[in-house]
Amino acid sequence: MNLRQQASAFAVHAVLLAYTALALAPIILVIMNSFKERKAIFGAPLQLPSPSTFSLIGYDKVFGDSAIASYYINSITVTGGTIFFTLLFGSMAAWALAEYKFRFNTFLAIFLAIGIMVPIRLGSVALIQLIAQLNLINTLTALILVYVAQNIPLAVFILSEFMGQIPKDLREAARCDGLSEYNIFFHIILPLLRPALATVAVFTMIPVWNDLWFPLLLAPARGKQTITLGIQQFLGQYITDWNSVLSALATAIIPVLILYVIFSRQLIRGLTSGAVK
Amino acid sequence: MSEVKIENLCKAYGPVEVLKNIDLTVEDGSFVVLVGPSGCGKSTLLRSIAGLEPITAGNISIGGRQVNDLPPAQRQIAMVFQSYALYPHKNVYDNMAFGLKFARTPKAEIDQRVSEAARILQLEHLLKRRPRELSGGQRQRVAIGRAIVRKPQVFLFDEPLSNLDAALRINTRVEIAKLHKLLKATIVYVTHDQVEAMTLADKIVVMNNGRVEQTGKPLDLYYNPANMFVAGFIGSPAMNFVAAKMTQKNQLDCGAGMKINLPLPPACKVGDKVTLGCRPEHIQFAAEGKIQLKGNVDILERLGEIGYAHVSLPNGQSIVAQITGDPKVGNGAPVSLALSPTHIHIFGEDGSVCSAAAR
Amino acid sequence: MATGSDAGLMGMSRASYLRLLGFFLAPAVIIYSVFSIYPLLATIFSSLYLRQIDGTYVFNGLGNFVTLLTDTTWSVSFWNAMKNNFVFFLIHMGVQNPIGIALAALLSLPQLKFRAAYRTLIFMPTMLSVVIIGFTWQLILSPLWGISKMLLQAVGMGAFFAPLLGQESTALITVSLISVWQFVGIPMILIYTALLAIPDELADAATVDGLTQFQTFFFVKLPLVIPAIGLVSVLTFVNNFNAFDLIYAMKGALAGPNFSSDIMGTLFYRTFFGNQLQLGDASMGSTIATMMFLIILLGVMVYLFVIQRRIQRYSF
Amino acid sequence: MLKMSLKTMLLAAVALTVGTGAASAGKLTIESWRNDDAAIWKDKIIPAFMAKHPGITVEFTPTAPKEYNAALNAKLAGGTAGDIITCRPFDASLELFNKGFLAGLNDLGSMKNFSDVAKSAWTTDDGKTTFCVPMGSVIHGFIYNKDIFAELKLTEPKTEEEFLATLEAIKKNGKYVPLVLGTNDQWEAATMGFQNIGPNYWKGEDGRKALIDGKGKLTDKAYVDTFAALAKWGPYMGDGYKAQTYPDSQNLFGLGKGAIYAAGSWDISTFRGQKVNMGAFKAPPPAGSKDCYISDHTDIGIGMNAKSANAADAKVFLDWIGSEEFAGIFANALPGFFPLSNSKVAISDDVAQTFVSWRGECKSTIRNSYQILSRGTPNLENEMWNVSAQVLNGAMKPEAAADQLEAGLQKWYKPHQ
Repeated sequence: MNLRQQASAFAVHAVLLAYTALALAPIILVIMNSFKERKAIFGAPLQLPSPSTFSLIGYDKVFGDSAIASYYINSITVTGGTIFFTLLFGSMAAWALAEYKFRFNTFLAIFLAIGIMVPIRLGSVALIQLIAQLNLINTLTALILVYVAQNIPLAVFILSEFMGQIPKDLREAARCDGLSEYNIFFHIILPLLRPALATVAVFTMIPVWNDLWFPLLLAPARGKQTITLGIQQFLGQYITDWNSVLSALATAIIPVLILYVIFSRQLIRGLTSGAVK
Repeated sequence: MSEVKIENLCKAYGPVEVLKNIDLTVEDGSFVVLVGPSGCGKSTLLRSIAGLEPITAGNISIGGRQVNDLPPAQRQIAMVFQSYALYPHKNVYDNMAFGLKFARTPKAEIDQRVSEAARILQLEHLLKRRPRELSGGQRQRVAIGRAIVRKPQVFLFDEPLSNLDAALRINTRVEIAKLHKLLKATIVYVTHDQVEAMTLADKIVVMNNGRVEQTGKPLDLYYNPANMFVAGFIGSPAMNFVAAKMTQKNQLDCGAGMKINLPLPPACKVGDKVTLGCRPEHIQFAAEGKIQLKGNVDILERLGEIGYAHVSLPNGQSIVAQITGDPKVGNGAPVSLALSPTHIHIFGEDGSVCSAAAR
Repeated sequence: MATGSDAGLMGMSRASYLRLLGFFLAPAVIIYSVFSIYPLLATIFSSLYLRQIDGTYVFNGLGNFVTLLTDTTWSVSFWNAMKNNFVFFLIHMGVQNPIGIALAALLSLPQLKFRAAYRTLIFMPTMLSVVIIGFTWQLILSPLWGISKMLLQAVGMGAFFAPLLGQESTALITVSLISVWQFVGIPMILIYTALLAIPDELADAATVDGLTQFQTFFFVKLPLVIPAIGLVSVLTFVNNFNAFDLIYAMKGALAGPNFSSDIMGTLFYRTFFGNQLQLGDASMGSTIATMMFLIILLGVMVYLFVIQRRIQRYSF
Repeated sequence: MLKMSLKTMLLAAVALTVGTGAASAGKLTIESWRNDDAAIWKDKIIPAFMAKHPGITVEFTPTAPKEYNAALNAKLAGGTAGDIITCRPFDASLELFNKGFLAGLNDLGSMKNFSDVAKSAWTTDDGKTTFCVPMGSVIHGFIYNKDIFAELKLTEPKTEEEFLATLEAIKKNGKYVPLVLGTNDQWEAATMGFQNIGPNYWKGEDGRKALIDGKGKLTDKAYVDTFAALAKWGPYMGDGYKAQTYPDSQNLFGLGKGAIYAAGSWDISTFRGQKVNMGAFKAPPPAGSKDCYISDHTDIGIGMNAKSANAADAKVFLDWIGSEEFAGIFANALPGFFPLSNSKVAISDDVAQTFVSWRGECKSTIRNSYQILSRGTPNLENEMWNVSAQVLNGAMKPEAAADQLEAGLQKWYKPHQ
């Protein structure tokens, strides 16, 4: 490597590092200060917690709110349920649209695509009435149903693209092998879709985990609140208590970041798999 | 009995006819190769036999049973795909056993059949590997193994060698030929490569534009092509064609003063426009001989013991002659060509053969 | 057997073919129709009704749309929100997407070390809830905590400190840039993917032709990822005209000061659900929601039928 | 294999449905925007009620103030709202009653404990039906940090002139923010600013009623003067006040960094929690005023969801809310919310005591935008938030602010057309 190349490599890293710092600084700032005592938060916000300024008082309050465990369980149930049914129903529909010829094929594909463009939030009031009629208010089922409906269009869209990449020969080999259409889907296609399913799972997970709106409207009861709603209400309650505010924010951020770091490889692979030659 | 009989088969996609009135019989235990340029309908025909494509009209029966409306699995066929179509998430053993499991074959029998196939194909040490850990040739053998374990009445091969490199292709070709002998299987094999067709087939079916152009034993097609298409398709390098006109009895005028005297079949009449065909291997550099053409060498391709000379004729056409050894002629040098009179084919204006000259 | 009809599969009766289609399609189509399409249609339907001052509703045809677009009581807010939304969109197009492209270009450089780490970390803010991001940035920009002031002072620009979120001239830009900060990962990843799909031989050929890395990117790679940039643009458009959470979290439903950060989403929310003493107006709210739907639809159509058709696509 | 995955799906669906929280008898849920007070409800008010009525369980489930109206309306429309609804004053709640979401409460025994004035915020226009039990009012004024005033040797200002002089003195000293008030969230500008000092200009109820019957206009001198007074505050409001949120303001004063806080009485409990040594003074009247006026606003009531599954229990609870016992607990647990019932309640908090003492010195009025005038579009209250914030920001002239308000009202309100 000659001097010029070294210099340009250095410049590239400098730019990327600077942007990475910009991306992370606010998050780090919140997490860092959540471990400090009140005076230090205001006095020296840019310093790391030191033994003299370290404090967990905010977390005491956050976790003293006994419901925090149930917030997490609810969020995990809702997100998990949504991902499961979105992937199952979405891939089934994508398979039918990609593989079978029938009269309304194109119509259905366009019909499903509308949902990618329009947020269900615009239909909130009708949705609440519907959920109430179904007697599903304050159930996690209601949230899962709405989220599945919200995520199916994108899931079908992405999965159809991937479905096209599975060689036709493979499905025909399976037909020659005597598999029923159902078994071809569940035993050949579904396992092969795994990277795409991972992508869809991440795309589904982020907005569902982070959503405030539908938990607020459809399942606001105590014991049914998700972590985002719980934290939001907690913030409202302790808004002037920055120890609690920062700890609550950190509590909401950290699990998402951990999950993200674990799954980022799969996510990026899923996102970029179109480019794998 | 595992004869495949196809009668009057037609297939159309909307107004586009891709198979037109196909009649074909694949005798029990025979190796039939469907050959033709891409888009000729050979793969569609194969897939129709497999049941992967619905047909528009006609009949397909396998082993005396009409299968027109049966799904692939019930036709007692096995197919080997060009891309091998191995299930990437299953190991070699499971790839071969997969169909049997769904047919609820007893475990012991699955084991027995798979190990038998693995033994024949020398795959025993690879059974636990995933397809992506195998070489192209090994994948090919697994795909064949998957077909064998099903004990089908008919094996269908869809261009199985086209994804292999040249050396491996020749090896595998020989393997398939041996396998055919060993299993005494009925095989329908699709390829666009006439060499594969010639070397493997008991019977070749040459297809073009959704029609069967000619059916016959390999050498029959080589020596007695029914039309210019078959004549040009079978044999490598391809047959030379020279446009000519019959000016008087037993004489052809190729233009630019080139006149050839030879006995012509009675079907040809004075004044007919015809095409004269002769394979490169039947043309030599020689000043004597009954049928002579003169021209200038454009280029010599030397392959070793033999080679090919591209020669332009005075009428502007170019023909290829096979040479042996090193004839020591430079580019542009004038040469005399001798055509073997027994290997000349005369085609009428519609492209069909007037008659092969008597051998 | 014409294509497009219920052709069926070899050896399968029509009934069992329909059962097969039903099995695969019904769950998705039913859940989607009931919980997504029906509520949206109900919204569009109620945009045809007018709320009376006594709280009842009467049928009004397209009258609500006329009111929204022409009556100054509504049209001033509507066009203001529309204008702001375009500014919001243009800032994303002008800042987010170029930064995304630049980052993608750097990340796709051959032999870059720590590629995965950069990619993962820069994408991170995209993962977090908008509510949490809004709150966090509000803390950072808060004059009380004074982080932004401290940082400016540290580089000797303390005098430039301004309440960015509180001034009419800067509020919208500030909120837009925070949104850019959060979502820059999306164009980055999409363009990065497209760049990876370009065969290395092409870059090698350009190098052989004597182009610098920079020139190679600009004159060889960039033209080839224009379809991806088109996709990113239409996604940005759809997301921007659906945006709501961030502005609501940082500036409230009135999107101040003086509605300078009001966009379609906040206008819809305020109208539909009301505010302090403002009562929710389902019909005008639905009218705005329907307009949002139409704008998004129009944008997508323009993309599909005008832009996408003109984009030259290359296959490798 | 396939059958198994179907079965698993069904099981999963059933398992999720089983978690349904069916309303059990004897359990009441309260909807409220007072999330600041959650702890007090849980620890003091509800236990006191349950001690009297052991068969009834009560749960307090607040929503953040800015989402409360939207979320409550949606929940009521969808039938998911709690049994007990905390009522905003005037039209917001009247609309809920008209739509049949709130039950009429005329037959409630404890309703007799309230004067008509107290009930006016939750009574139909014809005066026949009351649908919420009045719970508390809030009084505007200014809270100051006694320690800072002592340090800078300042005294409580009595007039507007003195008020500005005091601010100037604090500003000169430079250590503290003179006036703690932010305009980011806008509502404080209108509520803590305009409605706080305004009644002295427009003569309280006289001016408010004149606006309603059309005799007074918002372009009258009183309103322009109010805005003009607000416009003078800008230089004294901390660095970056334009981006200062309400919690920022609370923290600024709570941390002892600010000297004077434009207040609502409900802030007292927040600052008690932060241990501020504080006092209070009422809005200083402009030069030449004879009488003083305070904003004593009926702010919070409590009613019953008409579709409550536990109507009987809910009425028991509401009846208790109207009782003297509740008034006592409420007033002392939440200093700054002043009970509206006729019963005499001793208030122990000295700052709250100061606030309530103004009722004796000055004439009370409620916020002028709340009754009737915010029924149409554009919404007067929203407009007031907007223009007040702009006046404080220096982005709008007082006259222009008054013009915009009046123009908005003229668009839909007959008496002003």
